[in-house]
Amino acid sequence: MTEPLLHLAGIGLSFAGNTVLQDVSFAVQEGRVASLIGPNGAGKTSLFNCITGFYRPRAGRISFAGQDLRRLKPHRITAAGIARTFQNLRLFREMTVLENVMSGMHCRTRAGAIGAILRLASQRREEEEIRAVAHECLAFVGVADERDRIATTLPYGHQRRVEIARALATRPRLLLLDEPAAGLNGGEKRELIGLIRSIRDQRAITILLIEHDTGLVMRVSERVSVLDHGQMIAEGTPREIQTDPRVIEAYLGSDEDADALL
Amino acid sequence: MSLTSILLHQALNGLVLGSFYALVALGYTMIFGVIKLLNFAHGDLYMAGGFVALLVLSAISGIVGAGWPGIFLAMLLAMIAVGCLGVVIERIAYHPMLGAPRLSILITALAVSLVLENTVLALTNGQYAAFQTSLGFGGVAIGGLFITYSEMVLVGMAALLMVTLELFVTRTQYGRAMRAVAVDTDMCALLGINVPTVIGVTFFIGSALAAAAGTMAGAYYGSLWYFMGFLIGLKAFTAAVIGGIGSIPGAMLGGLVLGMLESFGTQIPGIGSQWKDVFSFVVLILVLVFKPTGLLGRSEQERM
Amino acid sequence: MNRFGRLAVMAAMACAIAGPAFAQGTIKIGVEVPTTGAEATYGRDMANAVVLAQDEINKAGGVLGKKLTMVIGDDACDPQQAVNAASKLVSQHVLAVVGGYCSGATLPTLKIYGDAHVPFVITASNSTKLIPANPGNAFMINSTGDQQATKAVAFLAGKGAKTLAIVNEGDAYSQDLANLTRADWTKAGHKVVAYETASSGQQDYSAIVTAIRAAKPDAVFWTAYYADGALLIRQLRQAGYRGIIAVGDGSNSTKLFAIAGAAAEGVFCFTNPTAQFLPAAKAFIKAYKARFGSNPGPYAPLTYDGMKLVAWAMTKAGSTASAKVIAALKTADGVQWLTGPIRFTKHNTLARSNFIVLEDRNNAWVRADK
Amino acid sequence: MASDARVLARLAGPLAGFLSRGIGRWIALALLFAAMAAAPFVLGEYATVILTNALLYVVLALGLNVVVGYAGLLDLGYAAFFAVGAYTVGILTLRAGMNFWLTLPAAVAVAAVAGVVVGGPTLRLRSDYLAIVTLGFGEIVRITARNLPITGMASGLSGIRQPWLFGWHIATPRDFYYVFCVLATAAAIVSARLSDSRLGRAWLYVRYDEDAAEAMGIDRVRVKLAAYVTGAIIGAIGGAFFAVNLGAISPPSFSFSQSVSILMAVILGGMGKIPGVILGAMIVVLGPELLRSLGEFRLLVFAIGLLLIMLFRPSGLWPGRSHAK
Repeated sequence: MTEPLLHLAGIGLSFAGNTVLQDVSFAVQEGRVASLIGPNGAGKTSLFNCITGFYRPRAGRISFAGQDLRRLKPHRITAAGIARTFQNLRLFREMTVLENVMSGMHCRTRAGAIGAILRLASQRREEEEIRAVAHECLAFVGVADERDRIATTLPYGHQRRVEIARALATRPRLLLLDEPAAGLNGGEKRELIGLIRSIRDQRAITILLIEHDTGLVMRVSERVSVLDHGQMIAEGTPREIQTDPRVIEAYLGSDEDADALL
Repeated sequence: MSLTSILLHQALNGLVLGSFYALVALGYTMIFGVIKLLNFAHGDLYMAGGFVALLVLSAISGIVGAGWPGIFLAMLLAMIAVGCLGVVIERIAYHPMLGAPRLSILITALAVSLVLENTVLALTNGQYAAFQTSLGFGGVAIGGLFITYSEMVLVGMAALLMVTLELFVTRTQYGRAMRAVAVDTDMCALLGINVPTVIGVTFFIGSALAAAAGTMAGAYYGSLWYFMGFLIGLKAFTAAVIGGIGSIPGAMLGGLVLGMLESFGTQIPGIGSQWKDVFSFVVLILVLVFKPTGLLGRSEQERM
Repeated sequence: MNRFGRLAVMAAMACAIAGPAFAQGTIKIGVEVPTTGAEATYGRDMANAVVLAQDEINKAGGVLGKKLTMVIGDDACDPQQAVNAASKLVSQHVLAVVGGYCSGATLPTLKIYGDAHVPFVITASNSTKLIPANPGNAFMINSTGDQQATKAVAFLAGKGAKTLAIVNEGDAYSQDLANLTRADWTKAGHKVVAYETASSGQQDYSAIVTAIRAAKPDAVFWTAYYADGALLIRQLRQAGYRGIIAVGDGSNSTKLFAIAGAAAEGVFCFTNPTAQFLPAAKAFIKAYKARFGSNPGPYAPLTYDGMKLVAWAMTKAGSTASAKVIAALKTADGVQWLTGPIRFTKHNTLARSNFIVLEDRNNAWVRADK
Repeated sequence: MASDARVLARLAGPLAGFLSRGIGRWIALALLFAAMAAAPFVLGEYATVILTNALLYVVLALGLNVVVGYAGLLDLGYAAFFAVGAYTVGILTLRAGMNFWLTLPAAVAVAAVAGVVVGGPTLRLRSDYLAIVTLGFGEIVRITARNLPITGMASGLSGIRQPWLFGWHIATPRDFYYVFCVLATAAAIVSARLSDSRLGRAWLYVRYDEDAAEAMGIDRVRVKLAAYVTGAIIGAIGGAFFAVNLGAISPPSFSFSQSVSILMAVILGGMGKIPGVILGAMIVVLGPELLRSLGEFRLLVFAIGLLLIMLFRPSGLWPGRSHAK
């Protein structure tokens, strides 16, 4: 096996004495669509926050493409090639869809105050590039027509797409999607599966998603990991996971999730 | 004066000054807690409290005299009147703006402050008013330290008000509701807590405390001025932040710390009264750099 | 850019400014004093004195056959406001300006009157910082801070004081006086054992009081204004300080007694002569009382003289042309004014010290230096 | 005042729409510049002085707007940078005899360094804590200026000489009026260009959602520092010209109240919106001045007007971003 793109080893995280993550180890191979599932409160989003630098784990190692991420700030991790979306939409208020997506290009460009004030040629060229990339990302996720609307006034499903476009604009190697299907209807979910596949296939971006809709998880992912009470309890292909007794046990704790799984 | 006696006196000075700062800082911090507003008009309520008490006292001093009983009575009435004023200000000026950008409410608070100051300016012609009482300069000497009766009453009164407040906040339904609103307003509304009432009660108490401080300051120092709330408002804000804004024990501690910093700063060679404010602010900045939420402030772990 | 707001405002201002046109047959005098803010009492008192002088002059036939009129510019004791007020006076074509109370506010106006060649008789402001900033058209008829410092040092030393604590308020006037006094006191071979700076409006002076008591000075000199000075005096006495307490001319107010009460007993005050101590001012006090219903304040006599001096200079020059009036002012001498004879040094400052010393006896000022 | 505010607000909406369209914009700009050029001749010297003061406020408010309006950082000590610029020029021209134009870069450099020194360790603080730090910094600068001999202590520095520019002695109020017209225009252009740039957008991202911005690869501390330093530099340039215009500077001009007035200008008109900020600056300076005839009541009337404006237009007088319909 080749060296995994993302590798977590022995991650531990606690808040005010409460253990949130305990000795979590986990790897994502390049080019995969991998999923992270688990009951509510299992620590999935906390794990995302550890990977993206928002939380500082008290123990363990995180490496990405051979680079140690642990001491890096979130913006450096993004620059290193990991982009994310948020569980509850975090689009920039009062800004247009296009402006939202342009934010992704920030870490790939460099013009500063002087360039802006003097409107230097290099700055203008860069602005055009930012716009072009943002357009392209919007077109890719299929909401290019709405680029001049205020992002937060869009229908929910479209806002999700804008978030994905914004993440794509950072030109990531690994994309973390935090419950991308939450709040979507059946049709939108199907489109989302197509989108996830095309991101991986056409843009060669590895994908790790957290998702509650296990049906979607099973259809789209090649590897599934299960987190429960801060511990990794199972890892394998969707088929292996569906039959793993520990997973079923974990999900029986909450009825609706168990129904979803079976 | 021996060095010990000097230090003891400065500690006493810091305690008295700190008590005033703490009383005003409490209102700052409570109001910040419930509506996340830096109420810049708060110092002016201290001023208003002083003037109301002076009016009351001059009306009743013929009957009860201008000693402590009269002052307490005047203080009580001033607390009620200014408490109501605080509630009215909240209803008229802040309540309609709760959905607006936070900085807009801040400017509204500044406007309220200007209105209060200039109203009193117009009423008093900008003149200083003498707050005449029959309090003497008597006191007791303990070791090298001379404490006046006024100082004792003052610090005792401040302590009493703070203990009462602490009891109110921890033992009563409104107090608990107040703390709950400070943590999560939306959740409280969902749980059926009458948030506007809680905010009103908070404004009443915060303003009343400022009025109590204003009355005591007037009686103790002997003069009132329309602009007297400005400086103490600034200091109380500083005190509240040193202690951790939003934290009630923090405001008390912050007030005392600031009072001590100023009185000892005045005495320290090389700092002195000229640089004491710089000294306090430098300490404040250092506190915040190393403890970004103040001495007793909750450290907030952001939820994503 | 805000296209609309500015145009609207300009239009509004055009209306506001096109007020009374320059009236033929009158001489317009500007009066720059604070009529709002904390110092408004002094400012209004000074303006009253100008009214009195103006009426007397007009009753006696005016100046050069023309009546005097006055227009007040409120400087609110603030530098920026003062600049605005001075510009407004200049734009109203005043032929001379009297007034000037807060030195800090007067300072930036010197250039404005200088550029406009308007003679400016400064009747209260007396910081020495005004002297080098004077373009030549300003005349200070109150004695300056250095003269007050000299007087203070001589008087306090005469009372047997060897060690001195000086407290100022960190503003231009009180810090200037404090520094001048410190220099003079040290030069006289004595020691300044404490030099403190309070913040304006700080009510609690206890830390400063303790610091002063620790330094055991024979005398304490407060160089700033009465309202805060009264609090310092009270707290000094309350803490048991028994030495001499003296205050500067900014604290010459009976409000000092109202706030400090019995604690002010025996406090000395260095001041320019107030009306009640001027032998020539009996009629002035009577007229002032009749007209305004109160006693004239500390700067009323000087400001009254300021207005009279302008009228005298115009008469002497036989013209209202600024160069001639300024030349005439320079020659002012030999006339006995309410506050005494006025003659100027080559820096246009009063050639004599007019400071007297008062003492609080039962909450009333009495002369202490005679 | 209240009805004024409403009328202004009602007129400003369609007006802003008209003015943002091609030809209307150019006509309006031409009219504006013509009016600005003609103002001193039409209105006289007093109005010129007041307008100069208002233009200074426009510069300062636009500078503070970068910090508050764009980056969303509450700054209660902005007058400190204004002071840094004024005192640098004052000290270098008076004590070292330097030419004003050579002191300008020095003022900019000192302000930038001050911005980094203060902002560096404190910009990671949440807004309310940052507010008190900036307030403290403002007071530290003012008190230091009051205490040090080199800054002239409480009396400040006077006799700062007016500069020459290619044989033009900038001396009269009218000269300074035109200088400040140029400065205000430049500040507006700089603001507009910054807001429509990578950095300007980054400020907004950080202001609206720090975490999301960070997740998009934006270094929020660095971006905030850039805003802070940009604001500091604009404030210092305003201060530098303030010093040569008045010829005398002293600590009261750099008080907390001054910082608050500038902040008021930013928020009153509508922070983040350049025309709004300019309108706010005009109101803050011209309001009390136009009310002069009310005597001691003028500040009371002004304050009530302010309160009403905020109550009826909580987001400021100028309407929101043009595409935010």
